[in-house]
Amino acid sequence: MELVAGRMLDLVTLIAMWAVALFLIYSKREVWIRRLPALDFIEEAVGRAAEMGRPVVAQGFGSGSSGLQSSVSPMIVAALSILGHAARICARHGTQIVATMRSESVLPVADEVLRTAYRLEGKLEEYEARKEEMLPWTPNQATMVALAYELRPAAHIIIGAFWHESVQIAEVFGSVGAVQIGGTGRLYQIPFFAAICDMNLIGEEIYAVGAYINRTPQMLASIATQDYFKLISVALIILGTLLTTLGMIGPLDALFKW
Amino acid sequence: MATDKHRLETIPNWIFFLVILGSMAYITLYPLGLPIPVTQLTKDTYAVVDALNEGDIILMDHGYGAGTIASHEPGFVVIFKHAMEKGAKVIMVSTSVESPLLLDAAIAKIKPEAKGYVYGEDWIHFGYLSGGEAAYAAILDDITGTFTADYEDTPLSQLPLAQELGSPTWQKIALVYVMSAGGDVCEGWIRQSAVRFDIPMIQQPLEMMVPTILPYYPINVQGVLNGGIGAAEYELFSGFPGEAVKLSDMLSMGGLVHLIFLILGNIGFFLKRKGGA
Amino acid sequence: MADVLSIWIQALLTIMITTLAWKDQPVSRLANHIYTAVVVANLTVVAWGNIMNIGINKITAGNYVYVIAILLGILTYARYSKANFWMYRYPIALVMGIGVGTSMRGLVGGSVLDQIRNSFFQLSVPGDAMQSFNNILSVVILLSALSYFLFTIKATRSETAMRFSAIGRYAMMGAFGYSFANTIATRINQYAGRIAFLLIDWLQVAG
Amino acid sequence: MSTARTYKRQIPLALTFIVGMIITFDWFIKWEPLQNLTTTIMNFQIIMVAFMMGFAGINLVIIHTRRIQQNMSDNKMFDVLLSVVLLGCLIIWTIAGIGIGRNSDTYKWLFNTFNQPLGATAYAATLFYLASATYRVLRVRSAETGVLLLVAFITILGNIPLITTYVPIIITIRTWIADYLVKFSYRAITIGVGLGGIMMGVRTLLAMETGYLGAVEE
Repeated sequence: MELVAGRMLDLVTLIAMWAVALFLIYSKREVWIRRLPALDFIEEAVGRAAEMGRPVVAQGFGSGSSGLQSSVSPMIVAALSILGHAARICARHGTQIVATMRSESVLPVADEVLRTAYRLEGKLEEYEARKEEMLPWTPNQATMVALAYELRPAAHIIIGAFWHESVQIAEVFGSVGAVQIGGTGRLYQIPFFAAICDMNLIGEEIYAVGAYINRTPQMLASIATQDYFKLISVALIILGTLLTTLGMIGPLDALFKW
Repeated sequence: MATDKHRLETIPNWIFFLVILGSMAYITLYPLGLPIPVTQLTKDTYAVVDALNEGDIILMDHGYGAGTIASHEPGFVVIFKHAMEKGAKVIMVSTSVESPLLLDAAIAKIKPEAKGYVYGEDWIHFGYLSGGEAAYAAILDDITGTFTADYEDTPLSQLPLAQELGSPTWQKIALVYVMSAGGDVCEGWIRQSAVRFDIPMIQQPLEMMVPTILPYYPINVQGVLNGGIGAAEYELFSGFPGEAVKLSDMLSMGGLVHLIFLILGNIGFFLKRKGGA
Repeated sequence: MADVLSIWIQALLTIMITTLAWKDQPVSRLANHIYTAVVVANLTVVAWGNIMNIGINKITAGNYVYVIAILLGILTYARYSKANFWMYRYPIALVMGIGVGTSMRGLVGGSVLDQIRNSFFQLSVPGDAMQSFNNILSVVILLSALSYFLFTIKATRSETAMRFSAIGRYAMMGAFGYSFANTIATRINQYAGRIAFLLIDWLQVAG
Repeated sequence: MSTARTYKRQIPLALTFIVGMIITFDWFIKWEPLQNLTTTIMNFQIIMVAFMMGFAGINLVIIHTRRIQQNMSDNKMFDVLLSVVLLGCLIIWTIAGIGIGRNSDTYKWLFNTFNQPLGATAYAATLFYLASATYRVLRVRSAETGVLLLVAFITILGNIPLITTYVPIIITIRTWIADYLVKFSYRAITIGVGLGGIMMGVRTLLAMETGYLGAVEE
């Protein structure tokens, strides 16, 4: 049994993040959080859909082998918490919500999320009767395009993990008149959402969703942890740059190679 | 006049459809034959392959699926040809489940048998590699321990080249060549092969993924092939004519069409705003 | 014969699915239904192969631990049962744990620490004013874009801080423009492959 | 009641935590038993996910059988045909793949004749949507979109061999944009996404994000 060389700083950082997160969570401090207009907009978009009597479509739950078991799972979990939020509003307004599925491991989970949302609004039977239509299997982007033409949704929530199909579905749903709220942590796809969607979340903003919607002190504390480590990153970059400029990077470099 | 402005503001879908199809078909039928400027990245990639010696072994991740065939296959073909020219042997694994099904078409273009290359002795495809980054590490440690048969279920005991690899496999490998549309695949190979063992590496990601690979160049990755465009440059530079060279005209035509759309959209928008105000 | 038939079917399917970009109509819908079916079937066949190669073969070879994996796999179907649907949570919990573990261990090194380590700049490069300028600009872009992503720190809402993070936002917008345009080149390249197939392999009108 | 809660919720949550920890520590510690355990868990995952693939098939069969019934009574025969084609292809391919085998020439022929052109074209057809997006959304609405548009414009120019052959300076500008503007703003996003993803993982392992097990007790 030995520690893998070169990954020690990774391990220490990970443990530190856990420690700070646990400390902040149990200290129950009050945490302020800035506004994320894109998330406030979901309620408005669903309301609009209810008025127009047209459905809401949510996408972004992985694809094929990139499901809950893969490294995009945090994005999918974020997408699922938005799905739960949107589904409750939809159930309340009596608006149809459709969550497209591309990854087999997410399907039972999305089922649970929708079931819970409808249960909390006391409309479980409504869900049980139509759950297959609410979770259609769309294995390719052509099916998503066809779905857009078929349903003509009033709102389109595209938050989660996306691949090359992002520009296509965003463009098509936009052209059938849906208001779009986009966001992903997948670097290559952010540009299309930034250009096409009415409201968008850039990169890690999608991870703040759970905390932003529920506002429990524990959730907010974990977002604060994230921010503290971002500040540490900033400090390290400044320090490293100064040391490099002065030609004294040696020790810091050694620390990073630990 | 007012309707004119309106028309420029909202061009219907079928016009894009026809203009793009028409212009691309036209340029295929009547090519301009423009040269494509060869970038430094491609020249470096060429140099890495050109430095191979007779009998060296290249490990390729033949990791593309049906969707990105146009970006990856030309590069695979031209580098395989170049490797044969140098007398290097080729072993392949694949991080895409579709690769074994697409392999035959690419091999038909490479024609290894014309160079006297025999399957099993000079080149092997081991098949689909599941399990992500941990699996890359596993095959670099011992490829014959990970796979028991090749992509067509031929037992490895019948393939002489596989017997040469043994454990640890990484010591026998002179170059790693990764083709993939997955960012985590590209970076996973960098971590497991280039960082861990310092094996030379060339990568062929999709064109739009190149910026995320550049931070590793030239320290970890010695050559980056810019998708199909890079393959076209490689074909031109190496003198192995292939399919991708024709791409240059397509890029010119397609790019110009997009520029025109961009300008039209903005003129329409500007006119409408001016009309509105 | 089979080859000629194959090329004709390929060409027709290529044209049919392309017409979806024009609009949703019967031809594209037919192609789309075929596409959905063959993709799902192919994934099912791959899944079957995985169950056989990794599960059943190991069990027949005497590795009985994999019986548990097969049982867990079957448990996912509990979701169709009204009373016992909760049983599907066991396999899902396992899958979830794997996903979280894989992402956490990879992110801390690759996305955070490696990126920081690569961001130590030489602010003044002797004899190369352009490089010095570029390096200073890089630090400014990086730090301002990072500060844009602070959520819970009130000080970031002050006017100076907002102005600083605006630099990052503009830089990100520029980067998005770059990616957007480069993706166009990727897709032209890929569609060129299809046009070449139609005109060269199928119609044989161009060389 | 409390026991039901234990096996319906708490054990699965604990399972997630334990597995997450095993996978994480396997990255940092080189220890044979741990490595073997990780390999086994990973193999378990492949098998479990393979089983879940059945959901997709069941979902399609349910939706399309319903549609056939519905459209039969509405006398929409083309729609009936579509659903029949879908179910037919699904059955034929699955039988061919499982019965004859994925490496057989028959299955390879089916794949290269149907899956390959459809996949390649659907992927490439994104081009048309990009064109329409270029026209429809890349407009100078604000200073921010102005920057986006300007950089996109230069980059498109830089990708056109017809222009770069005669005006090579554009390649220099394009390379500068990629090397500084793109690289470092993406790096900032990457760091943020990394930290955000880790904290998301922490929240999941601490059972704070339990959407995947249903948000309410039952």
